[in-house]
This record gives sequence, structure tokens and C-alpha cells, in this order.
Amino acid sequence: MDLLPDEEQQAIIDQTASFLESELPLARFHELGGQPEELSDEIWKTIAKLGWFGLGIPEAQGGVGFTLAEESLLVRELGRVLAPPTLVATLLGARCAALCDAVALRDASLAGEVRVAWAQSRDEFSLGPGGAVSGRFHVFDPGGATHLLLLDASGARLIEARGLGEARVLECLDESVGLAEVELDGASVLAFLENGADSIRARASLLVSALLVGQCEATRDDAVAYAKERVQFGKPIGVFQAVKHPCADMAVGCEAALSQLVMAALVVRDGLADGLFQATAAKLVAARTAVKSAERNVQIHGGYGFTTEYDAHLFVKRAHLLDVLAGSQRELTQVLLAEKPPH
Amino acid sequence: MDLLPDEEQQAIIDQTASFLESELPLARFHELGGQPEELSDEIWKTIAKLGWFGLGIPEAQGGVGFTLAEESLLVRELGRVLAPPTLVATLLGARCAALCDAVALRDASLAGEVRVAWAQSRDEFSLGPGGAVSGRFHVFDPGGATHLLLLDASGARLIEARGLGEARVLECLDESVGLAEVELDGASVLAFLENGADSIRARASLLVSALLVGQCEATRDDAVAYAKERVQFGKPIGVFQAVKHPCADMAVGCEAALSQLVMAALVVRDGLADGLFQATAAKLVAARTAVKSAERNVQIHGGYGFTTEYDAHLFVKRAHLLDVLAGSQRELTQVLLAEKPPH
Amino acid sequence: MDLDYSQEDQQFRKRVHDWLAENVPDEALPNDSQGARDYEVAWQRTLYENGWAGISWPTEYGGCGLSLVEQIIWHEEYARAGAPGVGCNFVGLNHGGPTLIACASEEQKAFHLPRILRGESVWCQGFSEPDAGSDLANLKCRAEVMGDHLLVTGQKIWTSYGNVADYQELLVRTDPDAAKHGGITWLICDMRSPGIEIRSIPTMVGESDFCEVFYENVRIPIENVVGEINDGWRVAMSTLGFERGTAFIAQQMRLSEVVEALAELARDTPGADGRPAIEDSEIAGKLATLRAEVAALRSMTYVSISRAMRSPVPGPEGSMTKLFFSELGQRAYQLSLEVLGTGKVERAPLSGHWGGGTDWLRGYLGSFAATIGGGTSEIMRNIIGDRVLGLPRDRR
Amino acid sequence: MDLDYSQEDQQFRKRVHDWLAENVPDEALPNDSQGARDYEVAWQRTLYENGWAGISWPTEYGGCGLSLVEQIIWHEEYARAGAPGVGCNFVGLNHGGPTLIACASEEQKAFHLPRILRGESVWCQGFSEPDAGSDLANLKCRAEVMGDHLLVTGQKIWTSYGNVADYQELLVRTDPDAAKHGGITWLICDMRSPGIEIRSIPTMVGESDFCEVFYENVRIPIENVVGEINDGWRVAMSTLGFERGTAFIAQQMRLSEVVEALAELARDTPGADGRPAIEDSEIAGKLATLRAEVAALRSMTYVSISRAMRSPVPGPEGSMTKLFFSELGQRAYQLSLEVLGTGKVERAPLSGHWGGGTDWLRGYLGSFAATIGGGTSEIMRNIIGDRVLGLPRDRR
Repeated sequence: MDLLPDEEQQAIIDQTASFLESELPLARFHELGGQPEELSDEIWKTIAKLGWFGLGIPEAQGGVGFTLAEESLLVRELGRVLAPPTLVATLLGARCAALCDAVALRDASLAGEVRVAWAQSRDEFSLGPGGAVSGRFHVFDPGGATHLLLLDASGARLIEARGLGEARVLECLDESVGLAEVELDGASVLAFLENGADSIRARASLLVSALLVGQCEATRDDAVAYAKERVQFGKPIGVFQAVKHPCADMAVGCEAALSQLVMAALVVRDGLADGLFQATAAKLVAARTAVKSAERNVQIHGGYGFTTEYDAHLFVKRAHLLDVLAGSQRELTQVLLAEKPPH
Repeated sequence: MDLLPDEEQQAIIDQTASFLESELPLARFHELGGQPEELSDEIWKTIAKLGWFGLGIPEAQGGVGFTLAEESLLVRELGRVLAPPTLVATLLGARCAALCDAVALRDASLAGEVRVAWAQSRDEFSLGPGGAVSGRFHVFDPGGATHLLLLDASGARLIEARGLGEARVLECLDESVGLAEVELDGASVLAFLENGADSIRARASLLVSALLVGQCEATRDDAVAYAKERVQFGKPIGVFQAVKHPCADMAVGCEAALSQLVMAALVVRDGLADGLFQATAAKLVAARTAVKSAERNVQIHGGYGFTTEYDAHLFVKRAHLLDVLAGSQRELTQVLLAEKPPH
Repeated sequence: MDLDYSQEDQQFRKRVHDWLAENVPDEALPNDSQGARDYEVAWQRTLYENGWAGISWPTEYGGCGLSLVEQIIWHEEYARAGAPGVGCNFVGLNHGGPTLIACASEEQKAFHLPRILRGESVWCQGFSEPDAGSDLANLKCRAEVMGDHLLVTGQKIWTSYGNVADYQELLVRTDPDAAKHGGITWLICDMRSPGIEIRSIPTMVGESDFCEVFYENVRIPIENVVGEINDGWRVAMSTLGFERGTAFIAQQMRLSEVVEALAELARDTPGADGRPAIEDSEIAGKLATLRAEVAALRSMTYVSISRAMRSPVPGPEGSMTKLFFSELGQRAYQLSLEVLGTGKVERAPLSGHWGGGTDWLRGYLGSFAATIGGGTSEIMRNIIGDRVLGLPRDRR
Repeated sequence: MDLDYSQEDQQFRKRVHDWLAENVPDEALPNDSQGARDYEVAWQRTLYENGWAGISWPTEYGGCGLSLVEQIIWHEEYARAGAPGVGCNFVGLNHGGPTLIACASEEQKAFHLPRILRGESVWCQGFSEPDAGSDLANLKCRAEVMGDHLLVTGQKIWTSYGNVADYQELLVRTDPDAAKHGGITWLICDMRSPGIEIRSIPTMVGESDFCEVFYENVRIPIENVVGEINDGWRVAMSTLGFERGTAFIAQQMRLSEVVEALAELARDTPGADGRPAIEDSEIAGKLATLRAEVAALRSMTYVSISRAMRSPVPGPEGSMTKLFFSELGQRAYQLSLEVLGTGKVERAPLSGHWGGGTDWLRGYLGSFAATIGGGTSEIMRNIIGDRVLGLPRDRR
């Protein structure tokens, strides 16, 4: 029983963090100027070479052979720098392809030739003959996407992203993430990973939680750094309980969300009975903490928090975006009440 | 347009406050020792002589001839000292009797020979032939009660309190208020004031709000007094924002609840169309503020707040009790969404 | 206690109602700053020409000199008529002008007040600085008195409409050795003076009405000092609480409209189970609470005005209304995201300046300003604790 | 990172499970203080006789010397078996005893430790005073050293089980001139010493296990000083964080049971529209959140223990678990009142000592203690801000 990273895991964390610090630092948002971020092919290929997309896929299936635990730690680092959600969709997509024996798609994914975008059903989608999908979807990060990832209680589906050219481009709450509305009319499914032994649903929840946890930590750190540096009434504002105590609450939220993330990652990885419960709990706790912390961080930053010159606004917008991926709060409620908690 | 008390109204407030300070001070709870409070016949008669029960009843019907505005101010003072809720039930009962031309009952009420207890239906009650009532009720302040007051959306009913001897005595969340469970089986109604022009339903909500507002103010004052006097770390704890800011929130809550109480009292008194909406809003705001303030006041008092040696616990218990009288929060929600707010 | 209006007041209400019904423009507010300015000053001109400029200003300075009750009526009818927001005329009409009335010389008044009323000059505020936000008295923008003029060097921030303003009420430090609240001077600054540079600060909502203003050796004539040199703190405080007066009614009525629009949204948006979101008990409960709280907010304002009718000096109670209003607005917009559910990620297409309408996402993002601008909620709670409740202050 | 238990650990779990299954008493805890004491010390005696006393204590002092993982297993199985709460043995086993182990002389250990393990002596705590609550170091209870004894005069408060205890860990001020944290001494006080008066403080729940203790010229032999005279602050701090160790697991598992019972209550209680309360989306949402948070709480504890396995010095992170746990418990009981609706006014008939079960009203009232006792939530937030986040401290 040990919930802290071991040496190998810590190395993954450190390497990821140092790569992100140089390639995807938070500061990059100042250059985006409120436009959706699209990763260059170069960086995408580099990431593929680093093995992110196959990190948790067994070696026999072309992956790196680590587990969901290591994936969660990696994705948490992505969350800290608000990396594009498409990276996680692609990671899940690669798994889908690998476990469905869609070997070509898998290999292309691992080689960095595939970009998978999250597709969020606007209402219940319908399945036609051969499992073809029809319905209206919000697609996130559509720029450069080759495939769409559709998640529901039954499992995960990969669909080719043709026709995306005709998508209606929308403005996303989070300007740094692209958004389009796509109408699918009998789109055929390239891979369908049923939500069974592999529990793709729990994995998806979990990895979005990992993004959220990283973001919660970044938000806390942003608030704390500002509270130490900003002086008012002759003192750093962090001495005032009206600032210190919200920071403390953020710290508690991070501790709870991170602990639950790690626990859930291990339970799902080990295939224990309460995997879906634990992953759903992780998502709920992380999403609530992320939104609340982000809102408080704006308030702590005062007027500056309201501008785009500081990072505070980014966390607010991204928190709401991640909140809707892989299970909205209301869907999570249903799962949490239906599943039996561990005793 | 003036929402502050005029001289005559201020005199009512002052006289009531000074009477309560000598006859029903908060300090009396230390002598009750956790037992339900029953007012003596002597004090009840004195109160009747002061004209409380007939304060808002027209002179032509034996009352004092003031209005709901003055009643609200009086009852707010009662709320400050956590006076037994039966006083307000009796005030409403007297109005019921007066407006239903139940002259004997009215005169007995005004003379202090009647004590009306709140009866809260445990589930929907049923009406038999002649309007006789059957059902299971929580009765508050059953000690010495001669009548029961039943409120629902249709209006207010007065029922004789015979058979109360066979009531099942229960322990109330608020030990200082008696509680019994009563099973009515075709009890006949002495007076039924339909919820029409007189809007007895709004009046009842409003007077319970007045109790709650008084209590909110007493809670705020209790917290502020303690925050000024209690020293920790070499300072009165009121200098710490962790204490000062909750006190400020209590003050805001009081300001909102009191303002809404006064507005609603005038709107109901003047028979304007939004009377029920305003009175319901008053109850909701006051009840939420009362519970939240009472809970925070315990926390501000620290360990002492958890004992019965300070008053903090009294406010918590009474706030929950008043919360259920004349419309629970869920019933209020329905009214607030059904009624049109003013524009 | 009463809700009555005199016969004269009722007639006044009718007159206001009728005039507004005929004169409120149909055109929407343009989306760009200059266009919005043109629109707003044209409307101010119309008000002026019809005798409705400066409704709370004394008649001797060209205002309407309305009683408090008449002001309530004006603002109620104004909001009901959907008349244009005060926009870039806010500072001139509700802060700069009133300060001049209270503290300026007759020459200063004679020059500036009519221009404000006629919509000829737009004012902005130059109080906050990067290091003087909540701690306003910590301001450092320096002005040296050089005979017939002052030389100003420094920076101001959060200057709304700085990009379209003609004049600025500017607080500068004229004596760096004086105690914190001493050594400050209140100046009228011509925004076209050489040495002024204005930079828009983009907000999280995507607007750019907030500006930073940089001053480098800006010459301001000594006649532009209002009150005395080094007495600017008193001048600035002379209108404290002014913003919280009757003008607040319009904002509240707008919030009330927002909550009603939110109820509409909840009726029109399907919830998780396909039924309208308003049938979800959690959303219903929160909506009902918001409705009740908006009613209470309005009642609080009427109580404030009732107080003001008895005592002309505004007390600290205004801080309670400000705090309640701003947090209530945030809760309303937070609930709108809950109602939208997964749909909350999609922004409505941009249309016109954001006015707190039904563009929920911009409304939500914009609502963060409410608990920060005009004194943060934390500062409001300090003021309420110290000045309303008399709690002991920390030694600072 | 792993959730694995070694084969030995799994065998240990089976042994614990089997023993508890056979030995946990059927009888309920008596309702009166003395009866409860008798019950609890008898159970402690049973534990002792079967080798289960002092599970975290080193074997050299008669404890079980369990590893952290074994302790987790013990507490998990203990909670699942519904074994009796530690009750009046808490201070002896979890605070006084460990302090003696860390700081006492061999004579002191030899006398007291076995008595604690055998359930022969019940300990209580004498730290807080009327004016030294959150500000513990402000304590004033005075002890003068008079050759072979100390003479104690003063008062202590919040002494749980003071009315049934044999010994007390007592902090006194032996040097009034020393700085705040200096001049304090840690004493073993025999609760039967002449000059001690004990008064129960009734709580809002209606219990009376909290006591005030008054000391008037109480003689305490000099041999009862633990550590050195004037070195008591260090002694007291030696077990700081001890309470937040594995023993916490039992409390959490009880909270988890409370939440499950609450779900049951919501299934059984009709809501406003007659359907079960759990079908109300607001209640469902809150219940789901509680379930998720209880899971997170448990995970937090496992993370804490994982940290403890690497570093024996407990960090300030325990304050986060304490804060989260106590506020979570309050939210659970607040929700129970919402579920009960208008039924919340009726107390369940009194049955046995309150143990956090399904007596919702007592649970609600009792939950106020959680955010006050053992350091208020405000103090926890200060500690987290200062020690976890490194925020600057106010000069006090």
C-alpha cells in the first residue's frame, strides 16, 4: 500500500514537467491572443516520440507498457500547463485502437499521425445499421483533427473526421480551445471499445480528472505566488485571512482531488470492482475544486484577475470546459448514486 | 415612500423591547434547564392587556386598530428574545376568529383566555363533512394550548385542543419549545379564514419572518459582542478577518431580511397584487439567514458556542424550528416560482 | 412606514413614463468604443434638451434637482423603459460632476458642469494605481507644483472609458513626505494633454474599456486643482457613497431582469432527463432563492433611500447593498451555467456591447468585476465590520 | 504506487477479522458516564488480554508495535466489525501514553504505561483554559515549585471524561516571566488529589462529558513532571500530529457509514412531492457529492500514511485532512436535516451514548464540535496557509 510515486514514476513526472516548461509553458497563452491553440506537427511528433500516446498500452500492442497510474501522473502535468485536451483524447483513442486490434490506426496514433478530438453529444445520439452514428456534437480542438472520440456509458467510439470541413465553427467559452458543431449522419465507427473489462469510461473520467487536478494545483500555486508578492496596506496580501484562508481551502481541495485521483487510478488499473465509482468520484471532486479554486483565484488577483494579462482567467474558462468532458456533474451524480461505494 | 418606522411605530418597538427585557430576557433560558417554556397565566394576561393579540385587528372588531406593519415590528422584538412561537399563533388565531365573526373566541383570545398552538401537518390532511379535519400533526407549544392553528394554501383553521391530553409527547429539536404528535380524526373547525382578500397565508409567513428577523439580529449582536470581548493572541478576535467577515455577512443578511420584511408587510397590508410573493420572499431570506448566522455564531464562540452556557445554541435550534412553520423552504420555492415577481 | 406616492409624484411618474416611451432610441448600442461614445453622448444631449440631465444635481447647476422620491421614480421608469445605460457619462454625471459641485471653485463649475450635462465632455477616473488598489491612499502618481502648473508623472489603472474621455478626475501625490492620506491633490486633467499615453487592458470578457494611463511630465494648470493642494483626499471622499444612491436602482432592476431571463432559460433548456431544467428541484430552488434575494435587494435600496431622506450624510450601510448586489449577480450567472449544462461551453455570437442581458457566458465572466471593482468584497466586509458593526480594527 | 498488501499482511487481516468477529461485545454502550467508563475499560482489558492493546505502541512498552500497514488493517477491520469506540481511553492510548513514551522517565513509563494498556487508568487532558483556547500557549494555570512538589492553582476547560478520569496530562505555567511558549511544564496529575473540583459543562447536544477542572493549591509530587520544568511546550508538541495518524481511519469509516445511512434515509423519507427524497435532484446531487468526498477523504488518509511510511516526522498536511473531515461531517448532517424536511424538528428517543449513528438531530448538533475541537477550522486554515503554503504570517 503506497500512494506516492516511486522513483520511476517520479522520473516520468520530472521529464514531462521539464519538457512542458520549455515547449508548452503557461506563458504561451499571451501569444495566442485569444485564438484556439493548435499544436504544430513538429511538437506533436516529438510528443509521440516521447511515448505519451502509448504510455499505458501494453508493449505487446506496441505501447510503452506502463499503466494508468503513470498515465495519470503524466496527464496531471499536462493539466498544470492547460495543455490542449486533444492530447488526452488522442491518448484514449490510441488505446481504443490498440485494444480493438485496429492495428493501422493504433500505429498511426503512436507515430503522431493521428489527432483525436473530443466529441460531446448535444443530445442522445442514435446508432444505425452496423453501429453507424448519427447526431449533433460539439467537437473540441477540431483544428487538424483526424478523428473524433465519442464516449458514452456503452464505451468509446472512434470516427473519422471527414466532413469536419463543413462543421459550424463556434466560439468556445475557453477561447484557447477550438469548438465546432458537427452533424453526423450515419458515420461509420472505426473502432468501438466496449465499456467492459477495460473500463474505458472510468479511464476517460480519470484522465480528465488528472487534467483537472493539475489545473487545481496550478491555480493554487498561482494564487499563493500572487498572495506572497502583492503588497497592500504595507503587507503581502497573503497575511490577511481573507486571502490566506481561501488559499488554504484551495490547498485542501488539491490534496483531496489528487489523493482521490491516485487511489482511483490504482483501483481502475487493478480492475477492482469499485473502479467506476472511484474514477467518477475523482472527476466530481476535481471538477468542483477546479471551478471553485479558479473563481477564487480571480478574486484574489483583484482587478488583475479580471484581465487577460494574468493567467487567472485561463483557469476559470478551462475548468468549465473540462467539467463537461467525460461526464458532466449531473451524469456523475447518477453514477455515484448507482454504484456501490467501497466499504 | 418610507420604510423606516415613524414615531408611533418606534414607540411600539421601544415599549415592547423594554417589556421583554424585564419579563422575557434571553437569560431566562438558563433557568429553563432544557425544558419547554410555558408562559404563566399572569404574564399571558399582561400580554393580552398590552394589546398584542389584537394589535392589527380593526377597532370595530375589538382590536387595537394598527396594521400588519406594527405587528411585524412587535413580532420582530419577540424574535430577538426567542419568545414562544405560540404567541404568534395566538395573534393569528385572534385575527382568524375576528374576521370569521367568531366573536366569543375572538374576545376570549384578546382577553388572554386562549392559547393557540401551531399545528404542522405531517402529511396532507383530509377534510371530511362540514370541513372536519383528519390527519397527523406536530403541535408546538402544546402546554396549556386551548386551540390549534392549521395553515395551508387554502387558509387558516382554528380547532379546539381537546384530546391533546392523549397526544404523544415528543422531544423537540429546540428543547425550549414543547412538541407533541396529535392525531385528529374529524375534528371540527371553529373558524376557517379562507386565504382570500385577507391573505392569512401571507400574514402567517410574514410574522414568522418577523420572528426570524429578530432572531437574526440577536444572533448578529451576540456574535459581534463576543468578537469584541473575547481576546486571543493578544487581540479581540473581532480584528481577525476569519471572525470579522462572517460577522459582516450576518449584518448583510440582517439588512436584507429586515428590509424585505418591512417591504412585504406594507405590500400585504396595502393589499397589493404581489403580497404573497413578497411575504414568501421575506420568509425564505429570513430563514436562510437565520440558520446560517446561527451556525456561524456557534463557530465564532468556539468551544463555548457548543455549550448551553452561552446563547449560541439556542439560535441554531430555534432557527430550524421557525424554518418549518408557515411554509418550509421547499413549499416557499413553489410559491416563489408560481407567483409573478413585481417589476 | 408606507409605500405611498403623493399625487404630484404620481403625475411625475406619468410624465417620465410618457416622455421615455416616446424618446428611448430603438437603435442598439454600437459595438466599438467610439461608436458607443457617440451613441451615449447623443442620448445625453437628448436628455439635456428635454430637461432630464443631471436628475440628482441641484437646479442652480443646471440639474433637475429631483427629490429622492422623484429620483426613485425616474430610475424605475428609466429601467422599465429599457433606456440606454449611462455608459461613458457615468463618471461625469455620478462622480466627477458631484465632486465639482461639492468642492470646486465657481469658475471650475461654470466651465465643466454644463459640458457634462450637455454630453459635451466625457469624464473618466484616475484614482487606482498598480500598487494602490484596495489600498487607494497608497497612490504614488507624482505631481510637482511649478508655479502656475503641476507636472505629473506616474501611472493610473482601471480607468474605464479612458480611451474616449475628455477629462479625468485625477488624484496625485503632491507631498511625498506627508502621512498616507495627506499630500494628495485632486486635479482636473485634460486627457489630450501632451505626455499622456493610454493603453487598453483586455479583460477576460473580451472587452477593452479598461485603460491604463501613463503620464510623463504632463503639464496641468494650477487652476485645475480642485480644493486645496494636499487636500485631495477630503475632496475625493466628499462623494463617497454617492455611487450607492438612487442611481443604483437601475442596476438592480437590470439584475431583476437577468433573473427573470434566467427563469425563461430554465424553462426553455432541457435538463439532464429531457424535461425542462426548471423542473429540476435544485435549479428550481436556486431560482426561487434568487428571486427572493432580488426582491430583498430592492427592499434594501428603498430602506437606504428612506435613511437618506432623514439624514443627508450617507452611512456605511451602502457597503452592505454593494456586497449583497455583487455576490447575488455572480450567483445568478453561475446558475445560468448550471442551467446550460454541457451547453455552457458555447458562446453566443457577439452582438453589441455587453449589457448584462442573456449572453450568459459573457455575463458570467463579466460578473467577476462586480466583487472587485468599486471596492472588493473583502474591503466591503472590512468596512461593514469596522464601521457598521464597530468591530475593533487591526493596527495597520 | 500500489494498493497491494503482502501475504503476511493479508494473513494479519484475517486474524484481526476473526478475532473481532468473535469478541466484539453485543451489549450497547450504557447511557451514563460511569457505566460507559466501566464498559470501555472492560473492553480495553479484553483487548489487552488478547494482545491487542496499544496497537501503535512499541512492543518494549507492552504495545503491539504494528507497522503502519498493519495499523491500517486493524482500524479498517475494527470499524467494519462495529467494535466499540475508544471513548474514555482515547487520551491515555492516543495522546498521554505516547507522550510518556516520547518524553517520560523510565519510572514514569513503568508505572503508567501498563495501567493504560490494561484499562486500569483512564486519562484526560488538561491543556485548554478559558482564555487559552485557540491561543493555547497563553495558558495561565499556575504551578509553584515548592521543593519536592508543585502547588497548582488555576482552571482548565474542555476536559473530556474529566469526570471519570484517574490521571490528567496537565500543562501549567511554572515561570510567568518567561516568553509565551517558555515557562510551561507538563505534569501527571492524579485526578483524586485534594483541591481539585470537577464540573460538567452541558453541551448543546445534551451530553456532559466535557468538564471544567478547578485547582486550588493542588499538591503534585515533583516526580510527576515529565521532561524538565519549563520544557512542557516541547513535551506537549512531541505528539502533535499523533492524533491524525492511522487512528483517524476509524472515524472516517464511521463517517462513510453515516453517509450511507443518509442515503438510506433519503430512500425511506418522502420528499415534498411524496416521492422518496433521494429522487429530488438537489438531494441526489448533494448525496453523490458526499459519497465522492468521503472516498476522497479516505484517499487523503492513505496518502498521509504513505507519507508517514517515508518520513516519521508528521508534516502539517494532517491539518488538511482534519479540516476536510470536519466540514464534510457537518455537511452530511446538514443534509440529513434537509432530507427530514419538516420532520427535522422531532428528536429520536434517546438511546445510548451518541456515536454518530442515525440519530440525525444529535448528529447535527454534535457536528459543531468537529470544526472547533482539536483546533478550530480557522486555526487549521492559518496552519495550512503558513506551514503548507508558506504564506507570510501576520506579526502577532
